[in-house]
Amino acid sequence: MHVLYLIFVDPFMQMVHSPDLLMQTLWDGLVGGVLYALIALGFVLIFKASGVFNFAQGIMVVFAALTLVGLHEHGVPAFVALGLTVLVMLVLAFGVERLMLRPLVNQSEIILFMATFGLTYFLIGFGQLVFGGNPKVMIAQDLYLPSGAIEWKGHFGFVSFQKIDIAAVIIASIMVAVLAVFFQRTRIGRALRAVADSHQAALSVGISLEQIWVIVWFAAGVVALTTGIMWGARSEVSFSLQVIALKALPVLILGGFTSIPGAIVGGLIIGIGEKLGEFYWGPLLGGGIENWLAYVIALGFLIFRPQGLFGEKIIERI
Amino acid sequence: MLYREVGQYKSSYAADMAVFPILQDRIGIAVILVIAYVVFPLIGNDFLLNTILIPFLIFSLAAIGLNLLTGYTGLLSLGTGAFMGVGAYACLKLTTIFPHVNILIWVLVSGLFSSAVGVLFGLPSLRIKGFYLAVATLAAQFFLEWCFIRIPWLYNYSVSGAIEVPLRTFMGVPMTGPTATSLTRYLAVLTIVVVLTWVASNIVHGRIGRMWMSVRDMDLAAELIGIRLFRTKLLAFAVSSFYCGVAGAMMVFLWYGGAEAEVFAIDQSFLILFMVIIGGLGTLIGSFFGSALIYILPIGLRLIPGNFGVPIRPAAAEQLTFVIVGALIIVFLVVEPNGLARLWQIGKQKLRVWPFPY
Amino acid sequence: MPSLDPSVDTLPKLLIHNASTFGSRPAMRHKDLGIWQTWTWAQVLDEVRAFSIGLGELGLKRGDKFTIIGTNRPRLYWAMCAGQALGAIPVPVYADAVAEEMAYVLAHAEVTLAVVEDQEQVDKLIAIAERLPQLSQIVYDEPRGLKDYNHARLISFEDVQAIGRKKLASDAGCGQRWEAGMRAGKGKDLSVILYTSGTTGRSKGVMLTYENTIISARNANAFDRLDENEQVIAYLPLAWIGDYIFSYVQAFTAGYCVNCPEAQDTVVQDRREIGTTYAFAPPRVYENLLTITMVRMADAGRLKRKVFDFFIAVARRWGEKILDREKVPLRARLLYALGEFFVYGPLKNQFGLSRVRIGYTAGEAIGPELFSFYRGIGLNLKQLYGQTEASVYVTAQPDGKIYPDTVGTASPDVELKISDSGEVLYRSPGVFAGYYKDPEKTAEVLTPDGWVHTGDAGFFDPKNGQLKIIDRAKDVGHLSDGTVFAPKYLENKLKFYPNIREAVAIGAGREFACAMINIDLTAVGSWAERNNVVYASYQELAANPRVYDLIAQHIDETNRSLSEEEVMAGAQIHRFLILHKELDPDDGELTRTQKLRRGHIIDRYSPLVEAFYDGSTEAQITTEVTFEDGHKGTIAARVAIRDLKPHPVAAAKSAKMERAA
Amino acid sequence: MREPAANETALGEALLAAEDVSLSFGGVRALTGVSFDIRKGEIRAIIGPNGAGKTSMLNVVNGFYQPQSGRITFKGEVRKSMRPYAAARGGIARTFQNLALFRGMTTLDNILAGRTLKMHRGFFWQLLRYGPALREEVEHRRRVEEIIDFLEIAAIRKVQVGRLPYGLQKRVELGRALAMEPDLLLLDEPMAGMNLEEKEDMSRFIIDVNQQYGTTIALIEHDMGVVMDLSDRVVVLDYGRKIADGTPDEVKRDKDVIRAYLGETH
Repeated sequence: MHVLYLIFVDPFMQMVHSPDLLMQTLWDGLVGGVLYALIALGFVLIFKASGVFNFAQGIMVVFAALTLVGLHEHGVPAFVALGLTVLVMLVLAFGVERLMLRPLVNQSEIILFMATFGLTYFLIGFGQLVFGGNPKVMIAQDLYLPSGAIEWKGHFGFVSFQKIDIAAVIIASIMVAVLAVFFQRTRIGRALRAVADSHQAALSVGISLEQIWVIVWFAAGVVALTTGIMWGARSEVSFSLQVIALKALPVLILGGFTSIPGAIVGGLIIGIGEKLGEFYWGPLLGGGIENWLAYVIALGFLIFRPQGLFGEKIIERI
Repeated sequence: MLYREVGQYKSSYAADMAVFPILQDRIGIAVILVIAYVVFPLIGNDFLLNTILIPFLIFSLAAIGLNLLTGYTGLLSLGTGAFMGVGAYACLKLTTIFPHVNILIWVLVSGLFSSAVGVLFGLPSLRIKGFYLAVATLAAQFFLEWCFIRIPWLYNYSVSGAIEVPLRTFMGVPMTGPTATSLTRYLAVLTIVVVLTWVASNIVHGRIGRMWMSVRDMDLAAELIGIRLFRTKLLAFAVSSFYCGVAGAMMVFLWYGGAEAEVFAIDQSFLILFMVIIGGLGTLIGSFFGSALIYILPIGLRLIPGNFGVPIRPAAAEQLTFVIVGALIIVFLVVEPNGLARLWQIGKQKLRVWPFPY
Repeated sequence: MPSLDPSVDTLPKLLIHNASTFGSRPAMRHKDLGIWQTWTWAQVLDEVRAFSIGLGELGLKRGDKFTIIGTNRPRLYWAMCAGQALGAIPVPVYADAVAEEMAYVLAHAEVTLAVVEDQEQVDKLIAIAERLPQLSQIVYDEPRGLKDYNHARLISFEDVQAIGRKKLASDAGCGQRWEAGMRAGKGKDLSVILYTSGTTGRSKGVMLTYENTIISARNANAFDRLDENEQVIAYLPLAWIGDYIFSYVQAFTAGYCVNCPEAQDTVVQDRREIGTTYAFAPPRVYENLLTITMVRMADAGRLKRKVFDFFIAVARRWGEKILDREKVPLRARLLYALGEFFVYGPLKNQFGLSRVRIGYTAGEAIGPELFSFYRGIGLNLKQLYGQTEASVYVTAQPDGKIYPDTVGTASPDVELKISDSGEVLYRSPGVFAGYYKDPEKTAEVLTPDGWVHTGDAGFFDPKNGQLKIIDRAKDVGHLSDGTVFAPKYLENKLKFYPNIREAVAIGAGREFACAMINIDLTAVGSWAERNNVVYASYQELAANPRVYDLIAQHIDETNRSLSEEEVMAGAQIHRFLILHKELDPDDGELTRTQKLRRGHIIDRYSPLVEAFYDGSTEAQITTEVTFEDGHKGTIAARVAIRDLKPHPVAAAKSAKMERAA
Repeated sequence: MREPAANETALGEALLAAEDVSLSFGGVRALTGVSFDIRKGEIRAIIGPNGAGKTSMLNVVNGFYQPQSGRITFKGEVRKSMRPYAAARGGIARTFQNLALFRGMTTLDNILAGRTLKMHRGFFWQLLRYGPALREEVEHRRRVEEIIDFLEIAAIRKVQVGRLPYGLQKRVELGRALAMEPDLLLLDEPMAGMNLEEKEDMSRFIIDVNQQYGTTIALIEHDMGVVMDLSDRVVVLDYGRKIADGTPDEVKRDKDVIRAYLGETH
């Protein structure tokens, strides 16, 4: 009975008794979720346009952040380094298209998926070889990102909002808005949407498949860079981030592989869900359940709705 | 060129359906076995046995395990490392509780525990497939990893939180623990790998193998000829996890001699997956090729600069390995998506039809 | 004349003998349902006895004729023996014969029972049934598709055996009576009637006694030291004397194992699996293998092709000498050993010829180059000269005395002579008993003192004493200026080129020689692919000017080689054309054994022949053709004619044929 | 030369009966109240213009689709829904319009896979592939070889089916279905995309299967000539409804059928 009490009653009692802690947890979850959503977003971009399940999206986040910090360490001014990093992501997009996607065109999706594993390993090794393997500190000040915290005291208690987190949420929102405009309003954006439906349609708009691949990989690279800066500013820039980046996968399962709103909602659910779980139920299991909770949530979800939150039910034609 | 197949006729189905129907192949296998059992033990030093052959064999077995699931049944798994861990921890608990039973028996039995866990995490395959299933196996990976760290009972409450392999003897000869010689451990690993490879070959060449491949190639048609998809997939999870579990138990008991939970982290899963891909999905021999390439190549890379007097930091060598393995994976997928085994097959076919081109 | 031990003077008696001597050794194999099903001699006896008794129950009796129609399957061989055990005489018929031909032979032979392979043959027999009033039973091997047929006169092989087995089980004395009946057969009895299609006129039924074939086979076995360890593959038509002797009589006398392939198009693969030790094939088969080799090698990488060409050159230079155990330099020996590892061994392995101890080519003259090629890579290929009327063997080449342009010395027990007109005659224990129901024809060929006219012109080569065949005696003619014109000789020279499948030389009584060519679709097709020549059909490819260029080159080379030969130099080919269709047995242009029926062809294509000599550069031709399903149609074409410049004659210009003998 | 089966009129018992079957996908009606039966031993054709619901009907029969209403009686047992493997177990085999072979496996393995239901040796014998398990493999191999012989595909026995030309793949698929020794064989456009010679071969195989093994066959086919030659009875669907049912001659004269096919070119 006590166990049941601990699981089903006590956590909710705690929530009610100290709403400030609940608020704080929700906020932390929200910010984490936004970052998951950003990673998932980069992933969705690529999957939609080229059908590639890009396992390397997480490592691209680290790689972009590492490049930025590494360049700065070598004496490059912060905003120049930022520009150079964007350029690096463009080169990466070109490289991926030329050396990986083009030769593998018409291969099954599992082969392409495997190839992104290769890319992951390559980027891990290459990044470390060039910039060193030690964790680095994000150059937040140089990029004029705010630091410190806003504290909010109310009659219910005390909640602290890190300014960088607020900035992250704002920048992420802007990013999503820009992407949405890009997809809805521009010619290239419409072509990208067309290519998701049919490659022929894209060709009729006058954009080659190769160009589209470069564009989406570049877009995904810029998203990765943004994510990397935010995340790096919250903790540190190191390859241990890649494990966290894997959490984009359960996000995708919730949101569906092709839905941008799905990625955002999924990110928030996972982010908030795992923080709540860790904070209120984690101690029961000895803590650290954050590592797997996201997957279990996704798994449980899958069993009841295999097509994801926003996915359509696929009827198998025979 | 080397193949002379004149006069090799089959007068029974059993002979025709043999795994190696060509005489020259049977000779080749015999030669390999003689080298493995006689030549290597005679000439092998600790480095060869302990650093190259034992891990090569263990990784091969794990790769076979994953290949049964991914290559033969078409179910992608990213939880191999964790399933190996289940084998290792199960073996530790078994030999702790029953210290007098031969450790090699426990190595094999621990595979069964891994099987059970594999089946449990294979249950979602009822509803989901493809990449979605891969994520389900990731859940297994992280959940099990967490268990290995958070449940002290699993590692016998040792202070370090790591598995400490106790001394176990077989007919007076130390098999595990610090005093076991690399030769003893090599022979034990070799024998287990040879036997289990033979068993795997039996499975994939028989009814079960055909069922798995049917599910892989066209699940609708498989169902139509009376195959129950769910059961078949679960069986694949069970057998695959058994192999991974045994490989994991061997890894700790017959190679490392002790290990922390992070040995079974997601990186290990990826490494084995690479072996399977580069070796060739859906072939047993490919598992050996993949293991050789992915495991032995980096060792070679680390040795080469030293031998040529080029100074290279160990860390840089490690990073270079990542770069090379990553590039290799892409290059291989571009050149031959079906892996080394396919190249081997093409080469063999060329030898068979020599001097003709086809 | 040698005579036979009366206990083994017939084939059924030999079977009983073998069943007790070689009881558990394999007698027959058949690749069926994916594997080689094997029968030992004892099992074969069991099968044959059951079937034989069953046939007896169906009413087959001594002196009856029965036919065998089908491809090489154990049961059809057993059926021959089973009938012979009852004293009946098998009359095997070519399985690809059209109903018309079949009807003539079966009616002429008064066949009462037929053992056939499958539905296809049953259908043919049903179609001609009303012309065969004597045919009362059809036994089939393959039941597929026959289920709903009227079984009043139709029965399966298994059912006949079942009748036999039931009889054996129910009637204790039955087995003994059967054996006694079988023992009543004598060596002098008629054992088989083989209809030779012949190049002209109606088929003739060659009657052979047990003694004829058994002595002939025994001698051949001794000549080449064949014993029970040989493996042969049976793939030639059952109705052909060659197959009858090699796959049946020689196997029964030596006790060796006969292997039946899975299907006609898997023969090479099946031969390879079995690893035959004793091979027999008409030149066409060797030719095809070489063509396939060259076509496939053309697609090989440069390095591989270089290695191949180099070692083939080594083989051409030294191979035959090494095979004949002559002295060769050590360097050549080493090179040849390397070549054996890299090229010859694998090549023989691909064709399943690695274990062949003795390979014969017969039926037609073989191109010397072709012959040397195979000997060069270490295959002990030999020539033999034979006829149905001789139970095959007239001459054969002994080991170590092999020449590409002769057919060997007289086989054991054979006497040979050349008539004043240049025709080859022989006398031997294998000489046939006469043509069935045709004493007139018999008298034309068989002299009262036992000599047989072969109809072939030949002479003994003064260099080595071996027989050399020029052509059919009646075909050897002269050009209007008196130059010897041996059409077959020219045709064989042309056919050596892989691109030329068939050639018809014309010139008797005319002022110069001309040729009509059939290109080889495989070889020329592959050439076309490499040279970007587009074509949709045989006809289109044949009419292509670039193909004409290609063939002109071959004929020019042939002319050059002819110019160096004293006798033939005057008969160089002045004009040629490529026929718009492939010559086909169904149109009567070839015999069933793929020999040219020159007279018929010249009649059929007379507009083309005339065009040769009236100087036109093209001619219109319309021919009637028979399609596979038997219905007829016509095809018309304009065929181009090409001129060639003959080479200056090296030797005396007015050489006339020197009569040998 | 197919002589008319002597028992043509005696064909009695219905092997399968569909009664009032309706099926729709998200509002789109694929089948509306279709009823027909398949009698033991007959060759039954289902024809109709494109989109008439022919394939949907087959999918209902072998359990891929669950009809919203109506019922199916198979071998005297009424069923509302079943999974495809249950249909397989019950003796229904099937080939597909667009081929559903196991492309990575050889011809032999594909057909052997069709024997799965007939193989019973347990897991532990499979591990050894020795003794009973091997004997079982050999026994079924023999059976499969008979099918290979029957379909004249011996030469491609050990070729991966993905590399075979289309016509041969169709034959292998038929072989796999035959390996199940079905009571009812469903063929979805067995001759689609074939040339005349291949069609003739396939027709012969279908007739031989029907005669030699007594297998009941239901087939969908576009080539009207083939349908009229092969089948004993024909059911015609149009827009998911049955518009005619009877012998080929009856159906050919039917007004509705003529109307449905008017303008249709096949």
